[in-house]
Amino acid sequence: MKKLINSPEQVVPDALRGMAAAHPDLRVDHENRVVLRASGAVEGKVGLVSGGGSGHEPMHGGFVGHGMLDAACAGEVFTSPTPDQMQAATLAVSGGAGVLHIVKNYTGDVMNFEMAAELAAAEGDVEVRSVVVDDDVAVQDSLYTAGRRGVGATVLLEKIVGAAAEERRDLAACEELAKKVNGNARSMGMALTSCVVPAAGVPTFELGDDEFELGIGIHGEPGRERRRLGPLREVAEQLVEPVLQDLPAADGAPVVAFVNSMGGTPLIELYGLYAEVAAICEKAGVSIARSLVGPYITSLEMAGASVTLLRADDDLLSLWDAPVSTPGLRWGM
Amino acid sequence: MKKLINSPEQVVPDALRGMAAAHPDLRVDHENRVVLRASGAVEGKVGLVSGGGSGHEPMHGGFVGHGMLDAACAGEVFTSPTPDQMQAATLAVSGGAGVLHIVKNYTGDVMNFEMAAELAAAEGDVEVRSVVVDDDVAVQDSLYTAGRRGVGATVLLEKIVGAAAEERRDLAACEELAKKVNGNARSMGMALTSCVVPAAGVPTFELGDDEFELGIGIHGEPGRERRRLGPLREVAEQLVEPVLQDLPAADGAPVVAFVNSMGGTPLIELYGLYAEVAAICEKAGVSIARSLVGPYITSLEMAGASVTLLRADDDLLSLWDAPVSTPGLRWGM
Amino acid sequence: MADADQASLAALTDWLRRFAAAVARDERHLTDLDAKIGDADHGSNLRRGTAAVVEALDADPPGDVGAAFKQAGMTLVKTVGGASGPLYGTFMLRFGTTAGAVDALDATALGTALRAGYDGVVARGKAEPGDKTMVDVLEPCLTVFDEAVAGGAGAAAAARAAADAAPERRDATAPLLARKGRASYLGERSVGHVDPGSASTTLLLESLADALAGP
Amino acid sequence: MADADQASLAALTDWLRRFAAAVARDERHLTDLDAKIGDADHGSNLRRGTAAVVEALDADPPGDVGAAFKQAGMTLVKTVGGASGPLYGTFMLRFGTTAGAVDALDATALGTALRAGYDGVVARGKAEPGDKTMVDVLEPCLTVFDEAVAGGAGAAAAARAAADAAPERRDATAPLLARKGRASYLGERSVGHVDPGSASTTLLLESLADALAGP
Ligand SMILES: Nc1ncnc2c1ncn2[C@@H]1O[C@H](COP(=O)(O)OP(=O)(O)O)[C@@H](O)[C@H]1O
Ligand SMILES: Nc1ncnc2c1ncn2[C@@H]1O[C@H](COP(=O)(O)OP(=O)(O)O)[C@@H](O)[C@H]1O
Ligand SMILES: [Mg+2]
Ligand SMILES: [Mg+2]
Ligand SMILES: [Mg+2]
Ligand SMILES: [Mg+2]
Repeated sequence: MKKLINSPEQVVPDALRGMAAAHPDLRVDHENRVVLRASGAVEGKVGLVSGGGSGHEPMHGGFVGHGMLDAACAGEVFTSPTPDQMQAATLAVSGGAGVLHIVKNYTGDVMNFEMAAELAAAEGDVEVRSVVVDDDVAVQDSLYTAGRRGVGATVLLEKIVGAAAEERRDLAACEELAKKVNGNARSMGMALTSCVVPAAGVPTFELGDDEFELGIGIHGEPGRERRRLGPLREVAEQLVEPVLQDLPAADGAPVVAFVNSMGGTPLIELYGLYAEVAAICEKAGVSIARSLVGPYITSLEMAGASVTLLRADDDLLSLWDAPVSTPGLRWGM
Repeated sequence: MKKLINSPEQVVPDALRGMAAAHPDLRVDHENRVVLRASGAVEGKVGLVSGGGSGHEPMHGGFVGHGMLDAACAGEVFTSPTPDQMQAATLAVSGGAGVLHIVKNYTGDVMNFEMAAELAAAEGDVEVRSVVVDDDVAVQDSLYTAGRRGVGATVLLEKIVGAAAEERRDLAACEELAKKVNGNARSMGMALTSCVVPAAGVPTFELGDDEFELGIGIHGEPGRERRRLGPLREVAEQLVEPVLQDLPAADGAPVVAFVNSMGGTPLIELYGLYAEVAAICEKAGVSIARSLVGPYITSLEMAGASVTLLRADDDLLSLWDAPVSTPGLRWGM
Repeated sequence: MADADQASLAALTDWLRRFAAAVARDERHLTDLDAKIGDADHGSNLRRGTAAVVEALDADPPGDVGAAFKQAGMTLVKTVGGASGPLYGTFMLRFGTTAGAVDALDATALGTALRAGYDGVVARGKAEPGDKTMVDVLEPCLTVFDEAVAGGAGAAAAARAAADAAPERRDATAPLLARKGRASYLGERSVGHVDPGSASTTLLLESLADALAGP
Repeated sequence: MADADQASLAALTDWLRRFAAAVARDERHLTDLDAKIGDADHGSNLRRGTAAVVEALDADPPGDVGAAFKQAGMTLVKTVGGASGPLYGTFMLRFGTTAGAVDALDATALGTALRAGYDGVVARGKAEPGDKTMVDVLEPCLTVFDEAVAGGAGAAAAARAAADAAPERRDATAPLLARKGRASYLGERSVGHVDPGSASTTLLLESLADALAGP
C-alpha cells in the first residue's frame, strides 16, 4: 500500500486537521469529528446534517458552508460515523427550526442515524427529521435486500435542499423537497480498479486487465457484475441506459446530469464520458439543463465513474443555481 | 491499460467535446483545439492565452473564464500544442490591448509559443508578450539544463494575472505581474505511481512498493531521485524544505500555499498533506494567507502531490481574492 | 473465578476482554472476509471498538454486570460505527439492562440477558435467520444455550454448548444469498463467502465459553 | 528514379514517405526510449506528424523540391507539437527554402539544404553537440556527408555514408548527461539511455539513403 499518510489510524484526523487549516470558513470539532460552519448555527434556519464514512471526499465535509450543509460527521474510512457524533452535530447546528439528517441508505448509516435521532428525541430539544437517499439503480431486487444504495444523488440533494434551507423553508418543506430530489434521481457506477482501505492495506478486490465492475457503490466493494471493458461509448451506455429506464418520466422536463469520478479517473477521461452521456441523452430526447462533472463522491483512489440524472423542475433548477460557498462546490458568491 | 476512452487518438477531442457540452460559458474551437470564453474577446482587455499538453486537467482549459484565461490551447497528451493553435487562440482573444502568452518552461512549449509569437509578429496586428513559468526547485543545476520546469505556479499565475487583466491593467503591467508571480513562487513534486500515457499504453516507469519519485514534473516522467517512502510528515518535509530554502525571503510577507494532487491522490490524503505543510510553515515562521488544496495541475491518474508556495503582497492577495468563474476555479461570482 | 452454575461479574468482564483479544488476533481475517462481500472494514471496526471497551473497563471498572455491559455497549456504539457498531452496541446495552445491577448471573439469567441482546440486534437490524448475518449464528446458538439450561446445564456448560455450535452455523452462511447489509448489494455474487459478522459472533460466543470455563 | 549524382523531386518525396514508414515501424521503440528519460510520446508524436506529411503529399502533390519541403515542414509544425515538432518542422522548412523551386538537387545542393535544415534546428533549439539531442547525430553525419561530396561522391553515396555513420552517433548519446529537453531534468539519471531524438534522426538519414538508392 502506497499512500500519503502517517498511519491508517491517523488518516481521518489528519485530513480533518488539514480541512480546518485550509478553510477558515469551517470549524472542525476534532473530538467528535464534525465539520461545521465557522459562523455557527443560523437562527431560524433548518440545520442540515449529513455524514458517513470517510473516503468519499469532498463529500460530506467539503459540502459544509453557505447554501449547503451545516455540519458533516466523518466516520472512519468507509465506516458510518456514530450516533454521538451525529448528536453533537445536531445540537451544534440547531437554530430553532429543526434539523434534517441526510442519510445515505447503508445499513450502518441508517442504524447510526436512527440511534442519533432517538437520542435527540430523548433530549427533546431539537426536532429531527431524516431523509434516506437511495438512488442507485444497480440494486435491482431492492425489496429483498437492504434496498438501493445512496450514491450520486446525495450531492445534488445536499446542494438543492441546502439552498432551500438557506431561503428559510421550514423543516417539513425541506424534508419534502429532499424526498422529491431523491425520488427523481437515479445513478449507476462502475470501477476500473479497486481501492485500498488504509486499515486493510491491500486492494479490496482484483480485476483483470480487460475487466471492469458494473454496478458498484462507493465503498470500494465489488459491483453487481464483472464485464469486459469496451470503448468509452459502450461503458457510457451501460451506465446511462439503466438510469434512463428507471428515471421518472415527466414529459419533457429536463435533467441535471452529474458525471462523477470515483477518485482515480482523471478529468480528461471524465469529460470524455460526459460527452458520451450528453450524446445518449440527446438521442433519448432527454434535455440536460444543468451539469456537474468532477470527483464529488469518491471511493478513495478508485478508478471509475458514476452517472446520476435528476429529473428537475423550475424550483429544483433555481435552487440548484442559488449561491453556494463550500470547499467542494461553489458559485454565485 | 484500463481507461475510460474510445481510443488513444480520441482522448483529447472527446474531452473537448465534453467540456463544450458541460460548460455553456465556454466555446471550443474543435479544429484548432482551443477552449475560449463563449462571450468572445473582451474589448480593451489584455487577452491571456495559455496552453500545453493535455493530461493536466483542469489546467488549462478548465481555467478559461471571467477572471482567468481567455483561451487555452490543448495539445496531445503531454505534448505541447502547435503554433497554429496558439495563433488561432491569439487572434480570437485579441481585444486590442495585446495578448500575453503564459508558457510553462518546457523546450517544446517554449519553441512552439516562440513560433506562434513569430507568426503573430509577422501578421503584425496583435502585440504579443510571453512569460515563461519556471518554479520547480527540483531542477537545481538549471544553468546546465533546459532550466526549471513550470509547474504549480502556473495555476496561481493564471488566476492572479487573470484578475489583473480583468481590471484592465495593460499588457506591460500584466507581463510585469506575471514575472513577479513567477519570481516569487517555488514548487516541488513527488509521485507514488507512474501514469499511463494513452498512446503508450504502459506505465512510463515502475516503482517499488516502498519507493517514491522525488522532484517530478507534470508529464509522468521519473523525478530527480527515487526515495524510500516514509510517513506523510517526512514526505511533507522533503517537499517543503527545498521550497522554503529557495523561496525569496520578504521579511514577514505571507504566502499562498497550494497543495496539489497529481491526479490519483485523493483529497483525504491531500488534506493530510496540507496539515503537515501548514505545520512546517508555522514552525518556519511563514504565515499562510491563502490556500488552495486539490487536483489543479495533474499528470493524468498519477498518484502523488506537489507543494507550491508563493510569497505574496497585498496586491497579489487582492488579485487572488478577486472574482473568478471557470470550471476549475470559482469564487466571488 | 468461574463457577459452573454462575457467571460472575469478573468472568463476564473477562468475556469482554477475551472477545477483544480474539478480535485483535483475527482482525485481518475478519477484514478479509468483509473484503469479499463488503467493504473491508469489519476487522478494524471491531478491533477499534473492543479495544476501547477494554480501555473503559480499565479506566472505570464497573461495579455490577448491568453497568459493565451498558458501559461496553455505549463504548461500542461510540467507537465502532458502521453496521456492526449499533448491532454489537445494542446487544451489549440490552444485555446490561436486562442483567441489571447484580454481581453474577445464573444460567437462566444469563440466557435471558443473551436473548435480550439478541432481540435488540433483531429490533435494530431487522434481519431474519437466513439473511446471511450475525443473526444466523446468534439465533440457533442461543437456542442451544437455552436447551442446555433446560437440560440442567450451568452457565459455563451452556455457554460451551452454544460456542461449540457456532462454527458450523458460521460456515453455513457461506452458501446463502445475502439479504441484509452491504453483502446484499452483491446479489448472487454474495454466495460462496462466509458472512464476516457471523465470524465475529462466533468469536463472541467462544470468548464467553472460555471466560466462564475459567483461566 | 534515383541517379547516383542527383536527388530528384520524386526521390526526395520518397524520402519523406520512407521516413514516415520507418517512424511508423519504430513508433513503439521511440516511445519506449522517451519513456526512459522523457515523457513517452516521441514515437506517437512523430508518427502522427509524418503520417500527416504523407497525407499532404497525396492530397496536394508539390511541384518542386522547395514546395515539397515547405509543405512537409508546415505540416510537421502543425501536427507534431512538443519539442520535436518545431525542430523537425524547422529542419524541413529551412531545407525547402534553401533548396528552392527546383526539381532535383545535386550532391552539393543537397548538402547545402541539409546544412540549412540543421542550422535551423540549432537556431530553434540552441543545443550543442554533446547535449544529448538529435544534434549529436545530425552534426557529425552532415559532416560525413560533406566530406563524401568533397571526395567526389554523388548524392546517393554521400547520403549512404551519412546514414552509415548515424547508428554509432545515436548510440554514443547513451553515456551522455542530458543538457537540453526533458531528459535534462533527470540529471545523472539521464545517463545510460539513448536519446530518442537521436534515434529518430538516424531513421531520417537512413530513409534518405534508401530513397536515393532507389527502389
Ligand atoms: N441488518 C443486519 N442485521 C444483522 N446483522 C447485520 C445487518 N447488517 C449487517 N449485519 C452484520 O454486520 C456485518 C458487517 O459489519 P461491518 O463490516 O462492521 O459494517 P459495515 O457493513 O457497515 O461495513 C455483516 O457481516 C453482518 O453480519
Ligand atoms: N533544444 C533541443 N535541441 C535539439 N533537440 C532537442 C532539443 N530538445 C529536445 N530535443 C530532441 O527532442 C527529442 C524529444 O522529442 P519529443 O519527445 O517528441 O518532444 P517532448 O520532449 O516535448 O516530449 C529529444 O530526444 C531530443 O533529441
Ligand atoms: Mg463499513
Ligand atoms: Mg512531450
Ligand atoms: Mg464492512
Ligand atoms: Mg517526449
